[in-house]
Amino acid sequence: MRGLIGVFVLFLAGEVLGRTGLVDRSYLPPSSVVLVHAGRLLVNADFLRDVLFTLGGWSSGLVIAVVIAVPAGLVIGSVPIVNSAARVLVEFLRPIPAVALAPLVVLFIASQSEMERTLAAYAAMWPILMNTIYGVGDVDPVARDMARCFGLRPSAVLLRIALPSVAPFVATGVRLASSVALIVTISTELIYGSGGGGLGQYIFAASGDPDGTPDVFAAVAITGALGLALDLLLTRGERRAFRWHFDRLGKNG
Amino acid sequence: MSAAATGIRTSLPQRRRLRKALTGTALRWSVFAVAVGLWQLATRTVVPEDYQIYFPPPTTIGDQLYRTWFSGPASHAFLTATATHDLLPSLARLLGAWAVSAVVGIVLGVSLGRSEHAVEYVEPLIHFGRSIPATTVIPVFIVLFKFSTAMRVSVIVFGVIWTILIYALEGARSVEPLQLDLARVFKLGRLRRLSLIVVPAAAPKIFAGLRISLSLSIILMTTSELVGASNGIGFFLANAKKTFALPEMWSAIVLLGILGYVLNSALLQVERRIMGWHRNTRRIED
Amino acid sequence: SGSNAAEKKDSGGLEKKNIKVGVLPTWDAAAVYLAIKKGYFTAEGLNVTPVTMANPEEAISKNVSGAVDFAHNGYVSPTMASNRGLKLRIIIDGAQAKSNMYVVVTPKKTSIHSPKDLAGKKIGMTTSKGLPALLTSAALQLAGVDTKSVQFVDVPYTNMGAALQNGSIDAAFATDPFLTRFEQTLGARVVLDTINGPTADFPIGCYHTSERFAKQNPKTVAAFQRAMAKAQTLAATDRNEVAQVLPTYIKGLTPQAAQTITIGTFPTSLNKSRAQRVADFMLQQHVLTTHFDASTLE
Amino acid sequence: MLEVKNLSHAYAEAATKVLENIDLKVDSGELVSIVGPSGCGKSTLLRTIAGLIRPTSGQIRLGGTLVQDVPDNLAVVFQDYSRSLLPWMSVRDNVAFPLRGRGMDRKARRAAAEEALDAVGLSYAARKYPWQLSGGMQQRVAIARAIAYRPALLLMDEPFGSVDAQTREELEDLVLSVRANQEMTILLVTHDIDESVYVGDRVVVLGRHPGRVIGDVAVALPGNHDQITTRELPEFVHLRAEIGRLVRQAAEANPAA
Amino acid sequence: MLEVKNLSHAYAEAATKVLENIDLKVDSGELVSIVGPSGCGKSTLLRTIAGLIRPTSGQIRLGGTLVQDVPDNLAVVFQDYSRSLLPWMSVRDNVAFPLRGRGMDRKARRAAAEEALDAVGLSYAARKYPWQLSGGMQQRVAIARAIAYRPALLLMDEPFGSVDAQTREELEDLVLSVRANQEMTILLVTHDIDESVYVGDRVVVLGRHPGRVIGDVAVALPGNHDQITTRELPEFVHLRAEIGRLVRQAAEANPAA
Ligand SMILES: Nc1ncnc2c1ncn2[C@@H]1O[C@H](COP(=O)(O)OP(=O)(O)OP(=O)(O)O)[C@@H](O)[C@H]1O
Ligand SMILES: Nc1ncnc2c1ncn2[C@@H]1O[C@H](COP(=O)(O)OP(=O)(O)OP(=O)(O)O)[C@@H](O)[C@H]1O
Ligand SMILES: [Mg+2]
Ligand SMILES: [Mg+2]
Repeated sequence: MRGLIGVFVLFLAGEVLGRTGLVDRSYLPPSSVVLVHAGRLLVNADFLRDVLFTLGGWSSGLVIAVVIAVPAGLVIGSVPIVNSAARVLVEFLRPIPAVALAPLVVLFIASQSEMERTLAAYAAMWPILMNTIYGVGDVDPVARDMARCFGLRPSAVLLRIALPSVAPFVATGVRLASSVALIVTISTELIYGSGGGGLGQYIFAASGDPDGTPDVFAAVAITGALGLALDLLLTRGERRAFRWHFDRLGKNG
Repeated sequence: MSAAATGIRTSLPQRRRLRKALTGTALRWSVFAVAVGLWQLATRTVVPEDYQIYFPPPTTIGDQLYRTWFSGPASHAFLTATATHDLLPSLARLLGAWAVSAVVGIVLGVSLGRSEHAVEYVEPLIHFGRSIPATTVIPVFIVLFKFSTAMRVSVIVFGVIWTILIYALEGARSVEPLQLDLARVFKLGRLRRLSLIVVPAAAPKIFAGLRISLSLSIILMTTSELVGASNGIGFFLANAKKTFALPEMWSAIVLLGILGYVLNSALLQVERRIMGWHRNTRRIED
Repeated sequence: SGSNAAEKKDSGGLEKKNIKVGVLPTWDAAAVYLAIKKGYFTAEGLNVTPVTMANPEEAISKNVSGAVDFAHNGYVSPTMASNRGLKLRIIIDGAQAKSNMYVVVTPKKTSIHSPKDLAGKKIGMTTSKGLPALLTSAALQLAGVDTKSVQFVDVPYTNMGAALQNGSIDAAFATDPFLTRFEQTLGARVVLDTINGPTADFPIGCYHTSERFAKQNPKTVAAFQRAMAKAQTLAATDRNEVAQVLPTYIKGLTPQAAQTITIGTFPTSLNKSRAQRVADFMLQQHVLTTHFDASTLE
Repeated sequence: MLEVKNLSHAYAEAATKVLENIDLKVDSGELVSIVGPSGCGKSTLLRTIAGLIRPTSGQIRLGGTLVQDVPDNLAVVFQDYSRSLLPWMSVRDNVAFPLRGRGMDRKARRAAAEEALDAVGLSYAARKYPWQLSGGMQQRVAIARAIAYRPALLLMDEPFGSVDAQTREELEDLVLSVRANQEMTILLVTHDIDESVYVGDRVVVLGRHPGRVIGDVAVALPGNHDQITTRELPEFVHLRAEIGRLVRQAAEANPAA
Repeated sequence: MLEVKNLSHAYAEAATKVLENIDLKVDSGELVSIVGPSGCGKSTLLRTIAGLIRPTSGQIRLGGTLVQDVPDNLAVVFQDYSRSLLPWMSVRDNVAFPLRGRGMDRKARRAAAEEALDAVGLSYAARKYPWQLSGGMQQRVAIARAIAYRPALLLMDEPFGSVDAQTREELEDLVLSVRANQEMTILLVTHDIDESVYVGDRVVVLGRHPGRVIGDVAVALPGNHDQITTRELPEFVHLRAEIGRLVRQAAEANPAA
């Protein structure tokens, strides 16, 4: 409920900005116009197909990122040698924009959806990896010592002690990575789409259309809403999976 | 050896620790060297001949990196004209924007994190905002700030502030309940509770957010320079790409990597200094 | 291999029958769509699928990697790419410019009334390293303006209108359909026609393939050329046919607008000197630093 | 001073009650020991009195006013002392930081912290961090923090559980002297029945399943408290036997599932 | 079984030594109590024996082989028991999970966990989570976990500090019976001198600044152990007085800064 009030305030701000006449309305449409266009888009089958396409790139990219980054983060975070070895590479690669690599990746990957998946996974990997590494550092040493005393192998310590206690931390990483993946998927479609479809392609096409500005804003707003919806979904999953965490912090009523 | 494998170490004497640090550094860079070596090999074997022009060997890139950016006179700290023209303005915008995001993000995140009501108003906005590609809001910033530094800075801020905000928020939310009870019992005022308990307790997550956002700001700095720019690494990168100046393009990519590494190491030093207690309570070693 | 041989047999000697063509969504790609529509490709035994490319670099990369077999492109990017050592072959001359097609416009409220007033100003264009910059500087030189004083900034069309209106840029390089749009919404006025004198009939569109593909598939290339030649001729002579296909691949272009937008000329033969003209022009405008022998592109 | 009326508490809607109909009156300056079997609700009771959890029903009044939130002028030594120390502060700062609210300047805070640390025998560890201390030392830091704060009401949850017998006796005497000098009201939860009799003016015994007051024994020992002579008094021996019996009974009550 | 030779430990290069020249021999099946003033290094000693920290100098041998890493077949009840319980597991799972390494199937693990929980009087809380338990209950979970594991060597660091007197006695007897039935070797750190004598075959007294063995007293009490009669034996009374004196001496040693 309160969230709606927040959204409403943003809406008003957009409306005011759009109506001040600072710039022609066709270049910065007020919120109400955007809303109307968004409404129209949401019943447009072609547009919905684009949304689904983007969601495909997003989800597969995110899944790949999780599958790679969580185990890698656990190992890097807990094995000092690997940590030393990986650090330079990780820190070196992290700031390189996925989109800067696109012209090179495009040589190897022809299919647009595969390209999206690859770049989204690349970009989404880092927040998850970093969070996992940080999370491993945050494991209570008493719990770790306990596990070692009970003869758990290092791998079991990772799996049974480190993983569950980093899980809430990782979940934060996944939620962040989720929006990163969405952004990169759309940006890839925007910059390197090859007619495959997707929200980014829609925005690209609409921005090529002289009358398309409100549609661009509408699509952007829908992107944001999509991100919000995905986050709600992930949060719900997180609360369910890590009940103990939230109960302990007194956050579940 | 399994002590090493689980990362649990306790109190090694100083000398052993120094030796370890040295071997750590040696290891780190030798892995890096091996990686570069493999890359050099790959550019001539794995990469098909037709594309080799797209993948110049690291030696060529290194040479280009030196010539384009770092072969200047000693009086200019060896920076070339290109570097002063493109690297320095980028760096200034990047650091400025990151600092703004950090201050605003942390203040907002921590205060929201400890106030269940306020957060309910804003949380949807945060998740809405952070899902929007910064590139798509560039027109709004152009309208507001023209092609000024402010416009570029706001693109970076828009792109990274969410990350910092969310980490600060999560950090503030997951403070040990007993420590909050402590603050209540001793009647700490809002400000003291934040500064003495919530911020330090959230600090590990805040730093995680800062580190992630730092490299993200480099990415957004690059992005912000694609529109209406007359200088910057992103501008240089885009031009190199358009003119098929591939070694130059690679030199800019590598430069971004170096920038990220250097800034991250600096931040890590700060973190280590401030968060000594955390490393010790968690027995983290390098 | 066996399957290749099988394919050759039932496709009348063509090395490759299923062809992907990368196209930039500009008016001159109409020829590809006409050729499909009129069955010119099918008549040659080719099955052609157009694939939209986002920019000239992508078209070249994807052509080199084989993701597309042929690519529609401008002349500037392939020339620069070849100059850097990429092995491309221009196989069809696609389009040339016409006057009043590429212009520089100013917003309604402006102090710029003649080309000379552009001195010391900021001009927005989609790429400051490509054709717009080349044409603009040539036109400015012709008008006696010191091009060093003029700043070209990269602004995608998405942001151009807003940038022009709030004064982020003083003028903008524009072509249709944006030109019409700027005139209508901003009251934009043309201050400089860049197709003039040395740039008259300037070559602006071609089709290329990779050297490897050209060597391995000479018959396919020839078949493609034949079909496209027919399409170019049709496009050059029948504006109405062109107008009909434009809205099918340029998003947001209405059929009415398609009838009225300014488009250039479709040349009907591959004139080998045209690539060299572009290369020489680029050298003259200092986009290339050394002489480039465009015959390597043939 | 403190009046608990008909207090009941259950941790969650459906759960069985942890505390049921607790009535308790504590006078100003009194030191009341609370004993009872493990899990009977002693900590829960202290937490409701501290205003940290709101009881399901019943009232708590402090100096006549209803406790709705954490009252002023209160200090708590938590049972989980190690978590209640802030790892980012030195031992001294851990003791000194609550004094900020007391309007004391830096120097005064430090002096007070050092005095309190000295009282618990830890002045030598003032500059260390909590994780560099043994369990018993950490517990004493928590005690020092509470004492330095000079609260009107002090709640202590098994404050001496991790220290050796000798130190424990010293700390018991410390609490008695602090109480005498500063007009403090103290509630002290303990498992040591001797201790409850030695330090308490009264011993309240809680039963289990649910937690109820099953005994409230006034302690009236003649003479000054002294670790050796007091414990040898026949009154002392009698009282500890009586209370021991009560706790024993309570502990044998069958736990509800 | 266990042999500690000339062991010294300092937590950091420059710091004063916490343990100095500790020599200790424990036979198989023996139960050795360790007492000493707060902060003298008892926990540190247990942690070195458990292989969790590497001593600065000296050797530890277990069954003849040098302890370099955490030895097999070991269980520890940590002093900071609340942090050693995993908050994401129910009480039962907390007890059962170390048994995975024992090659027991799910059912057998559960049964063993429930049996151990029953032994510490917590079977009714098996489905709760650690943070839903009182301090004393958490401590008993940690004990149940160690017992269910049936280690060859059991290290307990003040394992009964947070439970009431009655429960404490029951747990002491539980440890004694477990030791008797399972041929376990046990080291038990305690602050309760009576307890050290009651459960120990020997009581080792550590001094402070630095931690050194200042007494090693064999306990030979006639007859079966019984909470009431044993504690009344004159040998018992004599021993506790002797050990009490040693600890008192040690506690009064001046702490180095
Ligand atoms: N956060 C909680 N959620 C649910 N139940 C709880 C919670 N805290 C305590 N309990 C339950 O309340 C009961 C009383 O707990 P409490 O901590 O008050 O006992 P206690 O008397 O302090 O015991 P101890 O002497 O062992 O510390 C126990 O049965 C415990 O399981
Ligand atoms: N991680 C650490 N870093 C530095 N010093 C430490 C650390 N842990 C313990 N010490 C110091 O070592 C000494 C012994 O600590 P230890 O925990 O072994 O004492 P203990 O005998 O178990 O005391 P207690 O009975 O209070 O638990 C103490 O002076 C303590 O300050
Ligand atoms: Mg309790
Ligand atoms: Mg200890």
